[in-house]
Formats: sequence, structure tokens, C-alpha cells
Amino acid sequence: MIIIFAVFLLTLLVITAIAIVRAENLFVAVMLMAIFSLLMAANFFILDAADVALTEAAIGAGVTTVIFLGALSLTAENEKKVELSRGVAMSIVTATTLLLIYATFEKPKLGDPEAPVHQHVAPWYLSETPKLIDIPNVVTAVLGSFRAYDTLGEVFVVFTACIGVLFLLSAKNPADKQSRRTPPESIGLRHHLIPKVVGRLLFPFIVLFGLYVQFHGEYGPGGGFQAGAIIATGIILFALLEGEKTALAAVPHSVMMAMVAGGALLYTMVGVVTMFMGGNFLDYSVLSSNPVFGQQMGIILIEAGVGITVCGALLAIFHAFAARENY
Amino acid sequence: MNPTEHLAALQVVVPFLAAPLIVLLKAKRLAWAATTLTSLLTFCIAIALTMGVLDGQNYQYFMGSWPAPYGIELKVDAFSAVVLLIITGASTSALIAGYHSLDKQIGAKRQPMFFAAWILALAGLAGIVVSADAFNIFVFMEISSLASYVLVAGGPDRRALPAVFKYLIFGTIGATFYLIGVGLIYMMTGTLNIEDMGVRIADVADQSPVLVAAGFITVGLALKAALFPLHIWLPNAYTFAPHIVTVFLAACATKVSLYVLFRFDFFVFQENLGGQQLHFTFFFLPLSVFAILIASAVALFERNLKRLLAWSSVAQIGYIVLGASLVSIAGLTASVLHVFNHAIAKGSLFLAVACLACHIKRLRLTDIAGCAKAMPWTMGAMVLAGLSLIGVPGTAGFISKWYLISAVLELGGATGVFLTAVIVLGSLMAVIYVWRIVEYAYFKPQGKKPAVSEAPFGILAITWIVAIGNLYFGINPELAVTLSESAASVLMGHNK
Amino acid sequence: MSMYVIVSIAILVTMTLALARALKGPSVYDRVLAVNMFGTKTVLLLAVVAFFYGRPDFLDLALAYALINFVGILAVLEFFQSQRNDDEEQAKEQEE
Amino acid sequence: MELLGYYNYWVFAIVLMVGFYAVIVRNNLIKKLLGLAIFQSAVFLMYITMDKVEGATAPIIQEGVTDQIYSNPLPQVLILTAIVVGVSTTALGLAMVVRIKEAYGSIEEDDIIAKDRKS
Repeated sequence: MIIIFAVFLLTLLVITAIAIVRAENLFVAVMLMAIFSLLMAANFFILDAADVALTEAAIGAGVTTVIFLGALSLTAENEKKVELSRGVAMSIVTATTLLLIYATFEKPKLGDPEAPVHQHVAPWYLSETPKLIDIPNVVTAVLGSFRAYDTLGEVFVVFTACIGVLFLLSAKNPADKQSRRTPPESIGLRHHLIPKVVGRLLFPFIVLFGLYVQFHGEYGPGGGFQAGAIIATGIILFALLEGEKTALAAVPHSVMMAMVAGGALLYTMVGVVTMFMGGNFLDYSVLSSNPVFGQQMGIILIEAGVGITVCGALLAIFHAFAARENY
Repeated sequence: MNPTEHLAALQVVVPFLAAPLIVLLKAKRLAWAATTLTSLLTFCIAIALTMGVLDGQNYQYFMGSWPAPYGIELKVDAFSAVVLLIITGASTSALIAGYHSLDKQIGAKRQPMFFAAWILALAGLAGIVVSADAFNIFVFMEISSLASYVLVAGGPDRRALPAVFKYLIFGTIGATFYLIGVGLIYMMTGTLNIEDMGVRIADVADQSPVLVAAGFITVGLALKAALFPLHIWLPNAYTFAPHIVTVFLAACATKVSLYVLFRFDFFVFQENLGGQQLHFTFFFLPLSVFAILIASAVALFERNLKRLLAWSSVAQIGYIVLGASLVSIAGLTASVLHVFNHAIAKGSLFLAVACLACHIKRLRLTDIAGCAKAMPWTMGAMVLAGLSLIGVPGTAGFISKWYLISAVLELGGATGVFLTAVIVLGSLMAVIYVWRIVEYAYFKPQGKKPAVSEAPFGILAITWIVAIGNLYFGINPELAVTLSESAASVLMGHNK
Repeated sequence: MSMYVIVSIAILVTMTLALARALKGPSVYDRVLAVNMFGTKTVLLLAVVAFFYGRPDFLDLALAYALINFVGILAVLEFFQSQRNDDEEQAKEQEE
Repeated sequence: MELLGYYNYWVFAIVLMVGFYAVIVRNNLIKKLLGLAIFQSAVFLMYITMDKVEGATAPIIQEGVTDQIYSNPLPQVLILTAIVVGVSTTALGLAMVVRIKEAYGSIEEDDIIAKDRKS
């Protein structure tokens, strides 16, 4: 039954994707993008990927929309109706689609327990995690320990993107020379009663929920990355309500940078410490006399690192767009 | 802790430790110094790894001590050692040379971020090379790409921005294609470790997802490696990047993608997929021939010095792929050798360009007219490196061309002769475009604003050290040849 | 079991209607409302599916969606407010 | 019903190519980035589709339940990482678009090319 729901949702997904590409108003396209990512997240959830669904919700529907809107307010809302060479593109696209569809017919079907992916490596994770790490969420175990090096890379991807955005948007704006007009300071939404009241009520809950996701990641869906994104969203809410200035006074730029660098450093240092204690890089077993406990400790530490960096980076990126002067 | 055991991991961990610290440094000179020191340290690690490989040591490292297909494995063999040497060496020499010129191009406040991006690009590239896990390679590919977008965007000209945007779009498409390919193979084999894939893929090799995966991985990586005709992002990105960044990226960025491409192809696909060897040759051989001929021809007519050299890079990628497409020990040896030698030649050429740029603002050929009088040392280095690019005997470029021609002639018959003709023709065109630079610099009357004086000593010294490397490896090629031969046999060794 | 199925179908129908409004517009406010509604329906769908799968502890996720949806809509409002300010200012400049 | 088992993969192929089409054909840089985001999301769908096992539940082990089977955790871990990569690329791309707008006064590719020709 659920599969049929999934098929329905996927059909909506295709329609949304086509609508995004066809929309001439970029604001509409961004709104549809939010729907696209909600649909995607619902599908992930139906396909048993609870952690991924949580991430897609926090990132796709939340942060990405906010960043896109930030960029839109600095650029233009409407698209010029010109298309580049359509024929060639169409033929490339059609050929690739057919190739991919051709490839599906020898793929294992959805949900097939005999598929090769379920025979090798993955069963080992499922059977060994309770013995070696002893936490219920196998996704967190793989993320935090078995493939912790990938996660380290992921943290540095966020780190790179953050310094990249700051680097790009800290350059001088050539338009500043021409017009001395100072843009109106963003006052936020504090003059609107309903958003203000509801927002102020929600803000502590969002942060609290973020902390819950951070520390509950070993037991349920969630972990450092999702938590960082949710807390960042909470602080973005604060910035939207109270205006840029107040938000920057609460979490100044230097604090954000310290978070971005500190989280990444914490993660790497955990690895270096395990090296000095006689293990390989990121081998948490050596952290404690009881290897299982050591593993859990390591995962908690690196998840904290991930959360801090992601939260700081998303905030810094948001402020970089928001603070850029619109001309 | 015994550091020699951890060398492979340290290659990535050291820059990762440094990057967050560099961001927090306020003083720009300090940021530069920290970056250069870190880069130098990774260079030393790479040298240590290379010496170990030459001693026959096999570096295998399990991240988190988890055994291979379950955890992530790092592996360093002769091929990785060559590429690591290039990456860390190029980064270090470019950074030392950048002491003067980066200061002018990038504002003081933004420098810590710029240098952090640099060290991350280095970490990403090194991470790709040491990793033996297909997905891990994707993650590090993204780190290095995002960081290099930032580096290129540091260019002073506004045209750097559209160029880097294009670079971002193409880079992301390439990486996503790679991700699709890896996903399809994972779907059919259940593993992400490249060697494990090679073993397990044999049972499913004739099924369509695996064939499609081979196509996606090849195209995706060819896109990132700027193989003709997927090179369109490269010329502008190289032209408008800060000069020092061009030195770094031109020497190693595309080569790392080629490294992954060869590794994937020879470890996973060859001999497992029916007719893969043939497909590989038929796909890459014509493309590399076109790359050599067309890109060289475009370089002949290019008026901007940096873009001319960028087009020449596209042509050189053709030579590298040509060697590999022969699927023979001799061909691969030539390929790896050319990866190494071209990095030195192009590195020193772009370093010389950076020297020129100390006094000449725009770098059209007409702008450098007559500059040899004021800057004899710079132009001397450029000529030396140019000779190596052409492949004149006594330079490093000659060695790889020589190996390439002998590998091609091994084929025999009309193909062998035709390919030899292509290589010779490509080299002749290189003679012409290098001559154009020389002609403008030495024999044309000086432009309106003549260059005042020689470039600062620091940058000049580094340029000459690298330029002399061209001569050294041309006269004593044993080290490079030994490494390349063992790299080739590692790749072909999987091909029982 | 059948109760969950009926509820899910009802939610899917509402989602489709919301999507249709988001696609057709005509004004941006229709679309903003549609997106908000779509978000709410996703929250409900997740809750129902969580019970359907017998893992009610996954209600966490629905909670996350509900919270984040609100912030997204506020961002849209702020976007419109700043745009209107810009427009007003431009109009003033033109008058001057 | 037999064919429905492949439906996810077809949607993956179509959505992927819709995004790809937007990236190569649309002239507006923000639209290109939206296309790129769709393009990347499609790949997430492919990976997540692999992890499902019929009758299984999310790989969070329930205490006291012994006969439960669980879906595959590995593709989920990979996609968590890939989502992060996607949003990072988008953010960086948008920062570039903002700079392009400031430098050229336009975010349409043909305008930018035309302006570069002139100078």
C-alpha cells in the first residue's frame, strides 16, 4: 500500500521538478523548490531513511530556501526568456535518460532482499554494531565510526563552503563607488505582532529540539549535522524577527568563525589523540579501557564537532548574504 | 606513536589540522607562513612516502582500524606517490613564489580565508590520491573542487567570476556523474572499496547497470580532467585565476582526476567487463588525438599569454590520455611520466608568467613585447621551460615524448605511424606557439609601458629552481622512470 | 490499518490540491500559502506513516518539519518586506 | 505491480535529466543553480531507493524485538554526506551569482558574454 503512496509522491516530484525549470519568476521557482524538497524528504522517510529525511527537511526546505531568498533579494526576481541551444541539449538529455532507464531493467527491484547491496558489508554493520559500539542507531554508528573519515571530509566540505562564501562576499562591491546611498537597515519583522509572538515562543523550542537531536542521535534519527542545521535555523528565525543587528550582537561574527574552526578542529583532534594513544586515526577504541565505551565517547565527541561547525557555518553563510548591501 | 605507520593518513590530517587554525590567524603574513610551512611538511611526507615505495614498502592504512570493505582504506603505491609529489611540490613552490604577488591581488582581510582554501585544496587533492574507497574519493573531490573555486575566484579581473561559475557547474556535473557511476556499481556489488569492487564485479560484469556505470564514471572524470571536448571550463578558469593559483592548479588539479580515472578503469573495469579494453581505447584514443591537434592549433592563434598556456595544457592532457589508451605497460609508463614532466614544465612556465605579472599588468602577447631586456632571468626560465614543453632533447619533456613515441611504435603498422605523426605534429605546433612568446619577448620593440625591472628575487629563485628541474629530470630521468614503470605495472598488474 | 490508509489518501489528495495552487498561482501569496500548506500536510503524512510502520518514535521528524516550515515562511515574509522597502525607496528617489 | 519496482529508478532518471536540462539550457544563473540542486537530489533518490528491504524498518535497532529486519544503513550514510555537499555547492554558487550581479549588473549568461566581448 505504502508503495503506491510512494509512486504517487514520486509523480508529484516529477511534476514539481518540471515546473521549477519552466517557472519564469525565480521566486516561484524557489518556492517550488521547497515543495520539491519536502516531497523528496517524504519519499526518503517512506523508504526507511529517517536520518536522511530529517536532514533533507532541515537543509532542503529550511536552509536552502533561506539562502536562495537571500541571494534573490540581491539579484533579480525575473528571468529573461532566452534559452541557449535547445536541440543539442534536448538530444543529450533524452539519450542519457534512455540510457539510465535501459540500465534499470537489470537492477534489483525496489525492496528486493536478495539484492547484492544487502548481501555484502551492510549485514556486517547491522550485526556488529550492537557488539562493537552498542548504540541502537546503526546509521550513526556507520557515520560516526566505521566511515568516520568520510564524515570528517563532510565537515571540511561545509568548512570550505563557509570560508568560500565569506571570501567571495567580503570583496568590495564595485557599485559602492557609484552610489553612496546607504540601504535601509533590515529591521526584521518585529513590527508584526503575530510573527513576533509566535516566533519568540518557538525560538527556545527550536534550539531545545536541536539539542535533543544532537544528543539523541545515538538512539533515534538525528545527529550532529541535523542538530547544527536546526539550531542554525532557530538563530536565523531570531535574526528574521529582530533584525540583523540584534542577531549579530547575540552571536557575533567572531563567535561564528570560532565555531566553524573549533568544530572542525575538535573532530580532527579526536583523530589525532587516538593516534597518539596507539590506535589508527579515528580509532576510538583506545580512548577508554573499555573499547565499546571508547567508541561511544568518540562518536559523541565527533558529533559535537560536526554540530558546532555546521551551525556556525550555516549562520555565517546566512549573515554573509543578509549583510551584503543591496544596491 | 610511530609516525612512519601513519604517513598515508598524515598526508591529509596535517593540512586538515592546519586549515581551521589558518582561518583564525589575523595577520596575513602569519597566514602565509603557516600555509607554506604546512605545505612544506606535506611535501616532506610525500617524499618519505615515495622513498618508502621505492624501497618496496606497501602503505596500507585502515581508518579507525576497521578492516577493508567495512571501514575506509588508504593506500599508497608508486602511481599515488608520483601524483602526491606533484601536488605537494606544486603547492609549496607556488606558495613560496606567492609571497610577493598574492599580497597585491587579495586584500589583507581576506587572506586568511584564501590561504585556508588553499590548504584545503591541497588536502582534498592529497585525500583523493591516498584513498582506496570510491565514495571517499567523491568527498575529497568535492573538498578540492570547492576550495579551488574559491582560489580561482580570487582573481582580480571581473571575468574571473563567470569563469569560476562555469568551472563550478562543470565540476559539479562531473562529480555527480561520478557519484551516479559509483552508486550503480555499489548497487551491483555491495561494496565501496575499489579493490573489493574489482573482485566482486566479475560476477555481474555483463549487466547493464555496470556498463552504464562505466560510462558515467568515465565521462564524469573526463569532464573534471578537462579532456577534449569536455575542456571548455578550463581556459578561462586558468586565465583569470590569480597567477600563483594557476601555477598550483595547472600542475596538478586535472591530473588528479586522470589518476582516479585510470585507477578506476584498470582496477575495476579492465578484464572484468567484456571488451572494456577495446572500449577504453576506442573512446580515448580519438579524443586524445583531437585534443593534441585541436588544442595546439587553438594555442597557435591565442593572443593572451595565460590562455595560450591553458590551451597547451588541454593538449598535454591529450598526450597523457593517449599513452594510457594504449593499455600497455609502455603506454602507461609514458603516461605517468608525462604527468610528472608536464607538471614541472607547466609549473615553471606559469611561475615565469607570475614573474612577468609582477610588472606587467595585462598579459596579452603584445603587452610582453620586448620585456626580455628588462627581465632577462624571467624570460630565460620561460624559454627553458618552453623547450621542455616542446620536448627538446636534454629536457624532461623529451623523456616522456620519447617513451610515448616508443609506446606508440610498439603498436606497429599504420596506427603506430599515424600516432607518431600526431605526436610530432603536436610538438611542432608547440614549437610555434612557444616561439611566438619568444618572438614577442625578445624581438619585438617594447610596448608603450616597458617593464621596469626584473621580478623580485624570491619568486625568481623558485622559478629557476623548478625550471632547472626540467633539465635535471631530462638528464637524470631514472627516478621518474622507475616510479612510472612501477606505477604502470601496478595498474596493469590488476589486469592479469 | 485501514484507518491509516484512508487518512493517508486524504492527505495525499490535499497535497495534490496544494501543489496545484502552488503551480497555478496566480499571485505570489497564493503560492506562499500553498507552500505552507504543503509543509503542514507533509508533517501529517510523516506522522501517519510513522504509525503505519509501527515506529511512533519517529514523530520527532514530524516535529522538526513543523518547526522548520515556520521559519521558511517567515523568511519569505521578510523577503517581501525588504523588497517592498526597496520599491518604496526607489519610488521616493524618482519623486525627488 | 511488477514494473512498479522500477518506478523509483525511472523517476530518478527523469528528474536527473530535468535538472541537467535546466543546467545546460537555461540562461539565468540562479536557474542553473536550481537545476543543479535538482540534478543532485535525483542522485540522492537513487541511493535511497537501494536501501529499502521489503518489510523492513529504518536501521535503528529496537530493543527487545528480535525478528525485525532492517533496511540498509550504508546508502543513508553516503547520502547524508552528499546532501551536505549539495548545499555547500549551492551556497558557494549563489555567492558567485551575487558577485556576478554586482560586477556585471546582470545574471543572464548571454548579457555577461556580451559585456565581456565589449571590454
